[in-house]
Amino acid sequence: MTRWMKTGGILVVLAMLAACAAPTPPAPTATPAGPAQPAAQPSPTPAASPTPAVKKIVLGFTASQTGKLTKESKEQVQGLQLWLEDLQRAGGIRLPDGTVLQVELKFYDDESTKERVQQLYVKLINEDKADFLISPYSSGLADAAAVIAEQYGKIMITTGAASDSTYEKGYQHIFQIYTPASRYLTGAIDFLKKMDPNARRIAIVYENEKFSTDVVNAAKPYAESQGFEVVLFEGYETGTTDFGPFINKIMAARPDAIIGGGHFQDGSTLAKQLFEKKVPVKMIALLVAPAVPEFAQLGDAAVGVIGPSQWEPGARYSPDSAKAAGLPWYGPTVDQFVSAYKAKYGYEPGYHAAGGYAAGLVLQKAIEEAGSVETEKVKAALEKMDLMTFYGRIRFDTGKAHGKQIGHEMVYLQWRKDASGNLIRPIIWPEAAQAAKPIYPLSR
Amino acid sequence: MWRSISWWFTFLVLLGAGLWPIASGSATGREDMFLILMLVTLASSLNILLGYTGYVNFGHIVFFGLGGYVGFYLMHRHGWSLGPAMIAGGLATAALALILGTIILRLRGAYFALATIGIHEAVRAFVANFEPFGGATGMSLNFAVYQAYGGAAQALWIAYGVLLVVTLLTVGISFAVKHSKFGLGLMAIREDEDAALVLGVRGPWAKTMAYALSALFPGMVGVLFFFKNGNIEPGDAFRLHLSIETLVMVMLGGQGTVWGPILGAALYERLRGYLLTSPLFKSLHLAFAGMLLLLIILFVPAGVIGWLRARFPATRRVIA
Amino acid sequence: MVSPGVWIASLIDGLLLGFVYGLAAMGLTLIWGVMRVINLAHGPIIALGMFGVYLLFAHAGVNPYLGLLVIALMGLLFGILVYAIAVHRVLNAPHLSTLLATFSVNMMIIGTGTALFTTTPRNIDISLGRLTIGPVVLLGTRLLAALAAVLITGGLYLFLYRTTLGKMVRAVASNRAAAELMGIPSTRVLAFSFGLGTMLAAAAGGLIATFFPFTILSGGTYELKSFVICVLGGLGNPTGALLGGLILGALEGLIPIALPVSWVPVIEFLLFVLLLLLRPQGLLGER
Amino acid sequence: MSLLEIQGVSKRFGGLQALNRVSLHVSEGEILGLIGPNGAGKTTLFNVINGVYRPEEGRVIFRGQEITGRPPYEIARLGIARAHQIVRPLHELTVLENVMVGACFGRENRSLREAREIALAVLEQVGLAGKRDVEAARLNVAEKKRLELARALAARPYLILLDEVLAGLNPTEVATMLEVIRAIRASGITVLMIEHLMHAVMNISDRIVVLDYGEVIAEGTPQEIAHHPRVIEAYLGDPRLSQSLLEAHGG
Repeated sequence: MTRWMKTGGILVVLAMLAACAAPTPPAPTATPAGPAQPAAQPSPTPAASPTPAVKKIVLGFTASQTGKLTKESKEQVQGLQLWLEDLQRAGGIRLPDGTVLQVELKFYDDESTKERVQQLYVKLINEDKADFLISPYSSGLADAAAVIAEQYGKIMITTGAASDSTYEKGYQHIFQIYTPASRYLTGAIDFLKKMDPNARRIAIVYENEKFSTDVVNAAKPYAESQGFEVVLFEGYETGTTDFGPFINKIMAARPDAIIGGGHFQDGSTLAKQLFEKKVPVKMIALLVAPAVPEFAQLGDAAVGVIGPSQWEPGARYSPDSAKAAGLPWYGPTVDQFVSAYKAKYGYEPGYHAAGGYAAGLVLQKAIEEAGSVETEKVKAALEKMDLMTFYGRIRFDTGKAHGKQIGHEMVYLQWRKDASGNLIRPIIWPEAAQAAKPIYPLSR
Repeated sequence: MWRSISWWFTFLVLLGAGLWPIASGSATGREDMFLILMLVTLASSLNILLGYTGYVNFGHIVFFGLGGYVGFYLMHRHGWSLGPAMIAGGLATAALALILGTIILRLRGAYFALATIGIHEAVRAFVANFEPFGGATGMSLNFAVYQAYGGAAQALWIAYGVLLVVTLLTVGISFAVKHSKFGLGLMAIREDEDAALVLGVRGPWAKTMAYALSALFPGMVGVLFFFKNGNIEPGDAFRLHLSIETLVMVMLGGQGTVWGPILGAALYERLRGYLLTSPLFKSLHLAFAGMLLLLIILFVPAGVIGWLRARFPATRRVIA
Repeated sequence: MVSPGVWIASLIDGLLLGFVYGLAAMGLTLIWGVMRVINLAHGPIIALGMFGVYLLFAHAGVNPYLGLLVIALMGLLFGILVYAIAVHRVLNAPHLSTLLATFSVNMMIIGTGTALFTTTPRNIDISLGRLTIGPVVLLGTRLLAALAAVLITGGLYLFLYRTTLGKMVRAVASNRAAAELMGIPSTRVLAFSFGLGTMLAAAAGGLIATFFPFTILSGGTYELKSFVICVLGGLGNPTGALLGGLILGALEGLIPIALPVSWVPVIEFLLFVLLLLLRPQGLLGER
Repeated sequence: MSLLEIQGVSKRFGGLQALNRVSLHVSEGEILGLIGPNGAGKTTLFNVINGVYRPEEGRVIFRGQEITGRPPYEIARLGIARAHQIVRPLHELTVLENVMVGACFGRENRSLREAREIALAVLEQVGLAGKRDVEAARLNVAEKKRLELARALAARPYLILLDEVLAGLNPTEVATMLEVIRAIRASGITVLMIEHLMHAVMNISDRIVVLDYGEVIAEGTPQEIAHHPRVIEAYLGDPRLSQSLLEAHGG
């Protein structure tokens, strides 16, 4: 009995071995987005006028199709695919010399890990001959990809990655779409100052990991420069579920406002437990969690909680606001983007999707401006860029923090109940984009 | 060792595989091999404690992470170059293991295994709070650092070349230990520690040395990996899951053999890649990997190499 | 300075949670006590308990506390299944085999669970009000969970000391060979004991789900806590597990007052290693 | 001259006094038999001698050097080897490797290559040469006993502690083993052996020490011991032993 079982086991292992030994290049996971791909070869259609030269360019990136970042990454890729579809409908990128560029997306699954990201970006550059790169989702993965892109001198547009530190390493080819972490919570501090001149005491509590620490390390001096007293500044362990003792400590510090948080799970847990314990503060602003639709599951505990967001469907960027600011407008309007996304995927886009679309859009504009696909020319165009899109203003730092986003602003939303008792999250800051009167102070 | 067929076989196979990307100049090949060589080193070094000495270590990756941190710190804050930083990283983790070993190797069996989990978690949480290492934010290398190595692209090739040397060294040491008096003592401890002591094996010393030796190489590889990576954070440096995956590689190939960890690491890496890209297994890859692991433990506990050696004794001459 | 009210409030918060931690750890310690196996699928089984209660609540409207009974039974059956498939064959093999066998079960549960449930956090949205006494705010769900943990522990003791089957479990735990000679069907008792351990884990998971959000990966945290607790109370000692849970809960409540919260795990795990070295038999055990 | 001196050694386990001020000496070149009923403390005494247990009081002196409380591996290197009552082969190592462990780490602390030579010779001596490449786990009980002995011998000790090496052997095997033990002594190794098989121990020992309830109750030549009233009394509690004592007496 043992003997045949053993042999059976061996057979399974050997079968696996055989399966692996067979050359299995990590199969490119679905590439040409969009229904038709007319571009690759010059069309044989007889035409009277000389056919414009058609060139194919490859845009490479990795997506987290497995692992912990699956959901956010998927939305980002969907945004990018929508951009490509719009581009194809418009017939590709037209250069001044008449060349038409057809873009092909090439991407692999990075399993949400850095090892894979680096391995695959090297492959994208060397084997798939990617002309330009888009970052994976999340600061950590984008950072890992940035090293490779820079090492090979390829332009990479980062999206879904807010970390400041990537741009403080001397990179010359990495350009950021997201507002960096250092400005995630400064708006909430402005909001508090505007709403309540008497508020003085702020507690900053945050997840003890890279992104959140970057955010609060910038928020703390900003709050102090605005005349606030930071009465508690403390990180908690990633994966914390019980904030009981921590909340007792927060209460003992008697803050007027609590800002901080980390990611969805800990942020929503903190919000829930702050509500359960009836912590008497006037404002709560948390990272990430309030911008996620599932935050509504908290019910009453969500009401009044403020969160920063890169973009919201209710954003009020328009050709008019661009004109008012003296900036050129480029790309679809907010409404066009939202309805196209809804039509294609069946639900409203969030900021991950908007960031994906914007990344493609920015690259497209830079290539048009450069009139070329040469890296140095496109890089120069990106450095010069200052414009307004459905996603907001885009402008890159060209100094010490080369490539960091300095044009784009966060919006702040606040959860509340509408007339029928459903939870909604209108924009409440900046004032220019306000869609509802803010709830202040919290009634608890 | 220098006259052993199986050593030269092992050496040449590894060298050939390692030189292939260099010879063909394929950067993609280099990235694939970097990962495999790194895993081979981690698995082979773990095998010294796990396979030869019989102590189950769930915290092997602590040395990878901590070594990476020490080396990175020296490069980042004190401008050391890669070579010295790598050696310092390795020596630091070996020294830590020497100290730690004298304390925790008193524990046996499951108690030791549990202690290694505890140490892993304690070190991870400590580094996340340790400001000189950048706390939760970690540290990043400035891109200009790579200029010293003839540019970034060159730096990657150098890191790879060094890794290849470290891998050959690890496997060489693993082979030498297995065929030495020291190794015989370790294996005696593995089979019956009390009996080994009565036979004169200096148990505490031998175990501690095995622990330190198995900690040396992951420390060095950690420096190389994070140098290539450009930054280091607690979450990436201390992944308990990677420790366990390394255990699985050693089991898959066959613990206590020289070839087991090599084959296990390569096989595991390919297998994961296959499961992940196969449309059939994709969403369930972890579950399938688990099932495969269970099948091996239940039916082929000696691993692929152990099974081969037992089934075809003739292979023993070449496969150590 | 920190007022005494904060100390008291934090201590009580910690202790209430400690009962539930203790219950989770009891499952781990029981399995170790009976068959010297460290069940590395402990965490995912806790997570399955969470999902079980959640699914019954969210899709069938079953009250979570009622759902707990169903989950306990399913936990028992699931454990017996795991024992039969993964553990029995390697029970007498070296430690690594049982560790990896149970870890492979861990991988299978996490893999399947991720595919089925994704890793979006779930919440069981119930509130049983709160009780405010001076600085202390007690949440209904946590009070009830602590009470349930105590009741289950009591039930376990009645079972182990008052029933024939329970006595068989204890006999097999203290000397398997002797128990077999006395005609106790040791394989069946071992399978049942493993089921009992997973039942406790699943029940603890169900209770935790009533007040904390969770994903299929959440069990890992409680698995690590369970290790610490088992060592505090002595591996293999169920009473010790409850005591260990309370101590860990109290530590988690009190340490943050004196130190930044992010130091809690550092202290916890250092304590864990020190205890393993100095008192591997646990705080209650005899030398 | 005394090779081993045990002076007033006591060892306690919880409430049980396993050894109570035991004193005895082993002279160089002799075979000393250690007998006593079950639970008398014989194996405990061995464990104290080779460092597995540390006694609460008393001293162990080996070749003029105090070794009390030293770890077993140091004592092994000083030249005390031991064959266990319950055999402890290193299962997954071959027979040859098992014996090499003894030679490598024993008194002479040999290199791997020398150890191999010694091990081959010892295997020849105990009659296991044909099994040298077999995994130790696959040997039968009698072979495992011989392996246990071979491992101890390969260490080239001054003193060898034999713990019931005859138990479980058939009469022919016992006779062979007794020859082996005599040969060991002839090669210059002093033997301290625990044995239940009374006729064998009476036959082979130069002197015998009797332990009961952790105390030495008698010491002398086999003749003296066989007639010692306290020994007979002590053995009445153990029918198997009293039977064998009587048989030895009669024979």
